[in-house]
Amino acid sequence: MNKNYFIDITRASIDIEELNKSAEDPECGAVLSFSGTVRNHNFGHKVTKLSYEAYAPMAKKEIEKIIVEIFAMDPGIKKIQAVHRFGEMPVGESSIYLTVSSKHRPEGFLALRTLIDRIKQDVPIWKKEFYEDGESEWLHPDEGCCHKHLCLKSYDMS
Amino acid sequence: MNKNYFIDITRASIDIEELNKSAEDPECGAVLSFSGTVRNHNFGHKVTKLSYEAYAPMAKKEIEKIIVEIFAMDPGIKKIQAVHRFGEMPVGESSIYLTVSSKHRPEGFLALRTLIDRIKQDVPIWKKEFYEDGESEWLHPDEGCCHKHLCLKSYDMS
Amino acid sequence: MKEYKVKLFAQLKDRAGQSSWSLKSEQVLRTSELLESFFAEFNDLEKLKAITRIAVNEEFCFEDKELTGDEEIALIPPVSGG
Amino acid sequence: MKEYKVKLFAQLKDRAGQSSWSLKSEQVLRTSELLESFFAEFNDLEKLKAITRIAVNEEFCFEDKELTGDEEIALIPPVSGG
Repeated sequence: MNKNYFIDITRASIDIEELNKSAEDPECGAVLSFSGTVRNHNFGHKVTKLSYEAYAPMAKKEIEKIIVEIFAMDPGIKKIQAVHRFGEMPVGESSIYLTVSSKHRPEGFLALRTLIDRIKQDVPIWKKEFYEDGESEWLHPDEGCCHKHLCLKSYDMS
Repeated sequence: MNKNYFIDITRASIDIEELNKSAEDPECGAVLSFSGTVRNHNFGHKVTKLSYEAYAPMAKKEIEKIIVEIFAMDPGIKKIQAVHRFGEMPVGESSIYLTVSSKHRPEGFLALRTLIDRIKQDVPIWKKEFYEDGESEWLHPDEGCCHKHLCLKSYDMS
Repeated sequence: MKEYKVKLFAQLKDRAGQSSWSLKSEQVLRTSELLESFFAEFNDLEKLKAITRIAVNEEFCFEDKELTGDEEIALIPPVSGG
Repeated sequence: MKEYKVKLFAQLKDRAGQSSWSLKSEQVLRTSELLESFFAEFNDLEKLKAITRIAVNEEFCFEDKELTGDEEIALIPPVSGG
């Protein structure tokens, strides 16, 4: 294996079986995975469909930065894979699938948690939910988004 | 779904694909999995083969107790699956596969970590490693095993 | 006269009705000025104004900086991937 | 005379050369006495003596208790599953 990580931002449905297979490593005692799927309800609305928009080249770069930082946290972390799907998809399918292969489990848990938390904070991908009543909405969490980067919050906007 | 958990202690190789499929739940935004595999090295010895012995009926009961406790921790935890393989198996195959399906990810991470930690502490299954040099050894961790149950450590053994 | 072209995504794109927005200026612009100008033009995007980030050449800015107009610039409203 | 039959696993089983061990006694035995007797007979299992648990009817004992001899009893050396 030349590279110890794999990143993909793709319109295709995620091949989870393939990712699980390539997560295996004879040096690793623990393989952890996270699958993010869109629930059928959000704030009481029934979600019928959803769509992700991605600034794909930047998303890939941001995920790469996160992964490099995670590898630096603990030498027991051996392999990381992160695939994010975008475009329209039905409720219940994986929008994101992450794997971490590590020597022991503590560093694996830490790495996987850090990976998903950081992706949700810093990777330029946006979710739009479509509801039963015909409405749709972009999700823009109000917090946790500007912790260290430039935005107008940092300035006096009066 | 009648039962929100599944436990199996089996000689067969673990059908990970099937477990991933049944871990999906339209109410759950996060599906986490843990795969434990035996590494090819332990304390400098090259491991060629391994074997797990299980006190299967008790192992199943203990895992069930752990799962019931985990469900009580957080209502966001919706489904748990735990499969432990025993008997001989080659290095690199999964000896244990766990899944947790939860509404959101924080309770999912907590549940999965608790599940594997408690299994490693309290479930009567033992690993025997076979080394390249023809030696073999039962693994009996020295600590973390008698935290609350009766053993002679609790007594004056003089 | 320089034209500063800015990529838009998600709600910003929907609101502007197109995937990019541009601002012409005689002067050198700073990233904060570009942010200000965009949200002055679309002043109903109140909720996103303070918390939208700006990316230059596919990297978030950590500090305000001068732009030449030759960069790939993008406005990044709070993300919701995962 | 009661016979207390005890299931053995892993290293305990290997050492005893069989998957169960039994102790005959005129008196009612307690779980701690059974543990003591086993490790007195196999006194080279020093490392496991203090940290082996006992299970009665497929449940760990939380406290020392009397046995009737009709239970399913097992000695549980430190586990290493996962």
